[in-house]
Amino acid sequence: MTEQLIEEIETMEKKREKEKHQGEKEYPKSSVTLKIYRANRRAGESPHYDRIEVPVQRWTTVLDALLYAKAYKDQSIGIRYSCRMASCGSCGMKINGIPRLACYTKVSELQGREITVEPLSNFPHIRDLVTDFSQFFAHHHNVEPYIQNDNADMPEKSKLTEFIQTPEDVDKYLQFSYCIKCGLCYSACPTVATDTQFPGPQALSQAYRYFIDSRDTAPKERLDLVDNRHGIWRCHFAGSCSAVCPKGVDPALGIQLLRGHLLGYSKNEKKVAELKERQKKDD
Amino acid sequence: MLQLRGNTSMEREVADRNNREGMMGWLNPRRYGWERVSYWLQRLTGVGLLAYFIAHIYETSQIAGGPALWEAFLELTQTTLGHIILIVVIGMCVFHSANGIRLIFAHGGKGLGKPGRPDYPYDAVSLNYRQKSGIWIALILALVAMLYGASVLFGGE
Amino acid sequence: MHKMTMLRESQIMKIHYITAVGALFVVAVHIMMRIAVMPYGMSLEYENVIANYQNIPYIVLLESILVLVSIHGFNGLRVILLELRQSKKWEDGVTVLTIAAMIALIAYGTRTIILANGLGVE
Amino acid sequence: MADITTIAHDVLIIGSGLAGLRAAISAAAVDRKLTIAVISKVQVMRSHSVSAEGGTAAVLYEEEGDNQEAHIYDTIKGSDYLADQDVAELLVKSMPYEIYQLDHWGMPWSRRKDGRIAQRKFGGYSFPRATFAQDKVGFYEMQTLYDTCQKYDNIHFYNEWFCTSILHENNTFQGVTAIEMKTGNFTIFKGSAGIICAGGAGRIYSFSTYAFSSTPDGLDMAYRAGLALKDMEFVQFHPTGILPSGILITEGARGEGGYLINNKGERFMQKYAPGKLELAPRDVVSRSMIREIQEGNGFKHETDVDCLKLDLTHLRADRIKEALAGIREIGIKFSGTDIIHEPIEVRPVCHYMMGGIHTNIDGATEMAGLWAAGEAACNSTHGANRLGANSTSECIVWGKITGELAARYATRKKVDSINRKQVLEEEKRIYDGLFRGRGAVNPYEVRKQLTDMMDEKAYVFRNEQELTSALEKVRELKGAMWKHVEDKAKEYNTNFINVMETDSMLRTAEIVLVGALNRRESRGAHARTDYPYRDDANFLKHTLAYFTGNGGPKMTWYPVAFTRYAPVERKY
Ligand SMILES: Cc1cc2nc3c(=O)[nH]c(=O)nc-3n(C[C@H](O)[C@H](O)[C@H](O)COP(=O)(O)OP(=O)(O)OC[C@H]3O[C@@H](n4cnc5c(N)ncnc54)[C@H](O)[C@@H]3O)c2cc1C
Ligand code: HEM
Ligand code: SF4
Ligand code: F3S
Ligand code: FES
Repeated sequence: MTEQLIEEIETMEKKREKEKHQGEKEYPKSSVTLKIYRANRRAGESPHYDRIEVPVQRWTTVLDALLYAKAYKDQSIGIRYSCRMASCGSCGMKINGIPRLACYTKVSELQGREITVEPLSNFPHIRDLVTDFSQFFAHHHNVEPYIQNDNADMPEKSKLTEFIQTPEDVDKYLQFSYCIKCGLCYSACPTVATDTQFPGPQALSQAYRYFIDSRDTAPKERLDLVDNRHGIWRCHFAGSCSAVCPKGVDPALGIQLLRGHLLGYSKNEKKVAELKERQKKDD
Repeated sequence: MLQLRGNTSMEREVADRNNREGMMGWLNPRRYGWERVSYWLQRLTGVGLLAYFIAHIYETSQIAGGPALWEAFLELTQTTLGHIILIVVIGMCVFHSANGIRLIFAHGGKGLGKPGRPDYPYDAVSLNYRQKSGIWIALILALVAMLYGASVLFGGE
Repeated sequence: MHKMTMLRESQIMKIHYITAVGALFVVAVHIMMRIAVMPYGMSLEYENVIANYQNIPYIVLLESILVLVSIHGFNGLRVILLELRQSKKWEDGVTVLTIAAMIALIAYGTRTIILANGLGVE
Repeated sequence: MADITTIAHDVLIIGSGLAGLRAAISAAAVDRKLTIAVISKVQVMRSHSVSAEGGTAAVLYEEEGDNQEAHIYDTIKGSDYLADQDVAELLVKSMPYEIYQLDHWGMPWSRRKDGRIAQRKFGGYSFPRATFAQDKVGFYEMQTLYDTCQKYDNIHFYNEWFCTSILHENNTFQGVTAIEMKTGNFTIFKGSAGIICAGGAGRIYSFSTYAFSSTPDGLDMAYRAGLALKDMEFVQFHPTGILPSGILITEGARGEGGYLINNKGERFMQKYAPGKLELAPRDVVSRSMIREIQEGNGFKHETDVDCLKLDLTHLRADRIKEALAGIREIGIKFSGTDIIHEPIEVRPVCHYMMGGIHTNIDGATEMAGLWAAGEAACNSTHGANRLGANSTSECIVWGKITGELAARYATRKKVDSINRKQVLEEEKRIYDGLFRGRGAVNPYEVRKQLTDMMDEKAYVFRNEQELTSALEKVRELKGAMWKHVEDKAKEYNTNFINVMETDSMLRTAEIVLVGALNRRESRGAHARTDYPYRDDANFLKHTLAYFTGNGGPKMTWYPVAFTRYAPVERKY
C-alpha cells in the first residue's frame, strides 16, 4: 500500500518536472535584469549589488547573460568560467540563492525578471562572483584520492594487461567519479557552513569512490582516514549536497555507504578476498 | 586530524571563516528539500530534549525535599504553560525518536538505494521517497502524539 | 574521563546510536508506566511517586534512562559545539565540559533516586 | 625589478590539461627530489581536456584481429600523408601501455561483459579502436591523472596563474613570467626545463567546440619567443556541433551507429563515402555536409543557420543511456532535443588545431630546455587531418615522453640566471601596452568581429578571395585603437586577461590565414575551392611561421618524414 502511494507521488513529481521543461519552448522573455553581487574587499570595495539588464533568448544561460554583461555593459565583472558545457566545474555560483552552475542554468528555467547572482558561500571570497577553492582542493587531496595498490605503477616492460572489472564492478563507483569539483555541494552543506575542518561532501564521496573500487587495496586505511573528530561523522545526512549536485554524483549516498562500513552494516571482505585471489593468479 | 598541505598562506585561509554561511545557514531550512528540514528539526529537537531532560531531573529532585516542596513545585509546573511545554516536548520526543531510527539506518546507507549509472535528469537516489516519507511519518506521529498528550493533560482535568 | 577522549570517533558515535535505541526503549517503558498504571494527574501525587522509588526494577529503569539519555544527549551537544568552532582550546573545552556536565547530571539524578528511596524506608 | 617575486622549480609545466598532467606525473616519477610546477590559467580539472568525449585510440586486441600497423596506416592515411610517419609509429606503439597504465591508476574505462576494457568504432579507423569511458573520456582521464598527481608531493599546482612570456637567453630556456590572477602580482618563474602544454586555440572561431579558455596565448608566447608555429592552416571542423552553442556531439554517436540525414530524410553520406559512410574521417564528412547544405538539402535552425540532422532514434534507449548519456544530457539541456526521440540539429564546427609549436619526434622545440606536448605542440602526428580519438592519445604519449626528458634534463643542467632585460620588456608590453593603454574600441567587440569573420571566411571551404579579405580585416583589427583595460583593479582582473587573450588571437588568426593562403592545394582539413586537388609535387611539406615583430609572420617550409607509406589518393 505505502509502496504504491510512494510510487504515485513519485510519478506525479516527475510529471510536474517534465511540464516545467515544456514551458521553455514558448519562451516569452526578451530581457532580464541581473542583480550581481560585487565586492573586492582587498581593494577596499565593499559589497553591493549592481543591476544590469541584458537581452536573452530561449537558449541563453545565466553564464551567457553574465558574459554579455561583461563584454558590453561592465567589463570589470569578476567571473570564472571555462567549458560552458557543465563539464569543468568553474562557474558555480548562487543563482537566486541556490548554488548552481551558471552555464547549466537557463534563464528560461528561472522565475521572474530579475536574477540574483552571488558567489558561492562557504568558500573564501576573492572578488565579485569568484571564490577561493584552495581549501576545497586540499580536502580532496587529504582523502588520498588515488588507487593504492602495489601494482598501480606499471613497469615499462611489464606484461600489458588490465585489472579485470566487470561492468557491475564499474557501476559501484562510476557515479561518484562523475564529480566535476564544482563545489556546489560544499557550498550547500550545513556542516561545512560552520566546520572549517570537515572535508565536505565532495572529498568524502571521493573517499568512497576509491574505497569501493575493486582495484584499490587499502580499504582499512581509507576508513581510518575519515574516522576522526571532523571526519565523516560530521555529516548528518542533510542531503543538501545531493540536492544541488549538477552531475548526479549523489555525495550523500557515497558518504552514508562509506559510513555503513565503519558502522559494520556492510562488509568489504569479499573485495579483499577477491583481490588476494587475483594477485595469486597473476603471480 | 586532517592536515592541510601547502604554503602558509593556505593554512592561514583554513582558519579564515571568510564567507562561511555559519549558523545563518541553518535558517531557511526549506531551501534544499525535506532532508534539510529533517536535519534542522533533529538538531532543534535534540537540543530541546536535552534542555527538558536537565530541567526534568531538577524537577524530580524536588521529591527529596519532602511533600511540601514537591507540592509547591507541582503547582509551578502543572499550569497551562507547563502543559503546553510538555506537549511540545512530547512532539519533539516522538519526532526525534522516529526520525532518529530512520537516521540510524540511513547513516549506514540502509534504505538509500544503490549507486548506478548516472542518467539525466540526475535524480539523487539517496533523496528517494522512502526517505522523504520517513520524515513525513515522523512528523505525523509527532502530531498525533501531541494531540493525544493534549487530550490527557487538558482533558483529564 | 581520559578514556573518553581516547575513543575513536566511530566508537563514540556507535555509543551515540546504541544509547539512542536504548533510551527509546526505556523512555517508552517509563512513559507507558506513567500513563498505563493510573491517570496522569494521580501519578504525580507525592505518595505515588515515592512508592515508585521503592520498586527496585523501577529504580533500575530510572537509572538507565538517566545514564543512557545523558550520554546520548551530551554527546549530541558535543557534536553540535564541535562543529561551531575549530581550535584546540575550544575542542578540548567542549569535550571536558560535556563529559563533566554529563557526569554531574548523572550524579545529581542518582542522588535523587537514593534520597527518594531512603524517604520511603523511614 | 627588485620587487618582482621569483619562484623557482626544476621543471615548469605550462598548462594542466591532459598533456600537462601526464607530463607532471612522469617528471615527478623520475626523481622525487625534483620539484615540478604545473602552472595554469585555469584551476586544475577546468582545462578544456575535460570536455573530450568520444575515445582514446589504441590497439588492444591483436588476438581479435587488430594490429598496430593498421593503426599507423589509418593515422597516416587520415592525415592525408602529411603526418611524419615515424611519429605516428611512436604514437601507436606507445598507446597500449598508456591505456593499461590509466586503468591501473583508476580510470573507469567502460568494460565488456568479461571484465576487459571495451572499445568502439570511430571515424577513419579500420577496427573498433576507440577506448572509452562512457562519453566522458577526457573528463575521466583528467580526473585519473589529477588524482594520481596527488601521490606526489613534488608536484606543485599553481592554479590561475596566467603565463605571459618565455624567458630565454642564448636560445636556452630560463623560465616564464606570469600573473597570479587572485592577487594580480606579476611574477617570475625560474626553471631549468619547461614544457608547454597550453592546448589548442580554437576560440579564434565563434562557432567552436572549445572551452572559452582555449585561446592561443600559450602558442603566442612561444611564437614571440622565436619558436616556429607549424601547420597552423589545418583547422579541423568536426561534423557534429549543436546549435546555437557549438557544443560537441561526439563522433562516438556515429560510432554507435548514428546516421546523418538531410531534409529529404536521406543518409547522404552514401553519396560521398560509400565505404565508410558517417565513419569517414572528419574532414570528409564535414565537406560532404557543407556540399549537401549548398545543394539546398539542409535544414534551417530557428536561429536561421543552415544545418543537417544526426539521427540516433533507431538505437535502443538503454544503449544510449549506457554509452551516450552525456550527449543525451547535452542535447536536452542545450538544444532542447532528446536524442532518444528526435534527430538533433548539427553543423560542422571548429574542433581541433592540427598545428602548433614545431617540435621533433621527442617533443623538443627549437629552444634548449623547452618541450611542447599536447594540442599546443605540432610533432606532426596528425598531419593535415587528425583522426578522432588520436588527440587524447597524443597528449598522453607526449606528456609522458616530454615529462621524462625534461626531468632528466633538469637533473643535469641547472639554470642560474634570468634574462632581466626580457622581464622588463615583458612588464612594459603588458602593463604599458595593454593594461594602461588607451582606446575607444571595445576589445570584446574586436574579439567578436575576429571570430565571426573566421567562422565565415576560413571555414570548411576556403578560397583566395575570402582569405585575402579576411587577412585585411585582421590587420585592420590589429591596428584599431582597442588595446586598453577598463577594469583597473589588480585582483582577479579577467578583463585584463581577456585583452591579453585577444591580442594573441589576432596574431594567431593571422598565421592561420597566411598559411592557408600560401597552401594552394586541398589537403586534409584544408580545402580550397580554387585549388580542389592535392598537390604533392609542391606542397607535400609542413608550413612554419616565425615571428617578425609587428609585421606578419615569416613563412618557410619543412620536410615531411616518410618511413613506410608513399602518398596515394585518399578514398573512403
Ligand atoms: C568537445 C571536444 C571533444 C573532444 N573529444 C576528443 C576525443 O573524443 N578524443 C580525442 O582524442 N580528442 C578529443 N578532443 C581533443 C582533445 O580533447 C584535445 O586536443 C586535448 O584535450 C588537448 O589537451 P591539452 O592538454 O593539450 O590542452 P588543454 O586541455 O586545452 O589544456 C590547456 C592548458 O593550458 C593552460 N594554458 C593555456 N594558456 C595558458 C597561459 N597563457 N598560461 C597558463 N596556462 C595556460 C590552460 O589553462 C589549460 O590548463 C576533443 C576536443 C573537444 C573540444
Ligand atoms: C530522549 C532523550 C534524547 C535526547 C535528550 C537526545 C538528544 C540528542 C541531541 C542533543 C542530539 C544532537 C543533534 C545533532 O547532532 O544534530 C541527538 C542526536 C541524535 N539522536 Fe537523540 N536524543 C534523545 C533521544 C533519542 C532517541 C530516542 C533516538 C532514537 C532512537 C535518538 C536518535 C538520535 C540520532 C540518530 C541522532 C544523531 C543525529 C545526527 O547525528 O545527525 N535520540 N540527540
Ligand atoms: S559532488 Fe557534485 S556538487 Fe559536489 S563538487 Fe562534485 S559535482 Fe560538484
Ligand atoms: S549536505 Fe552535508 S551533512 Fe552530509 S548529506 Fe551532504 S554532507
Ligand atoms: S563553465 Fe564549465 S561548468 Fe560551467
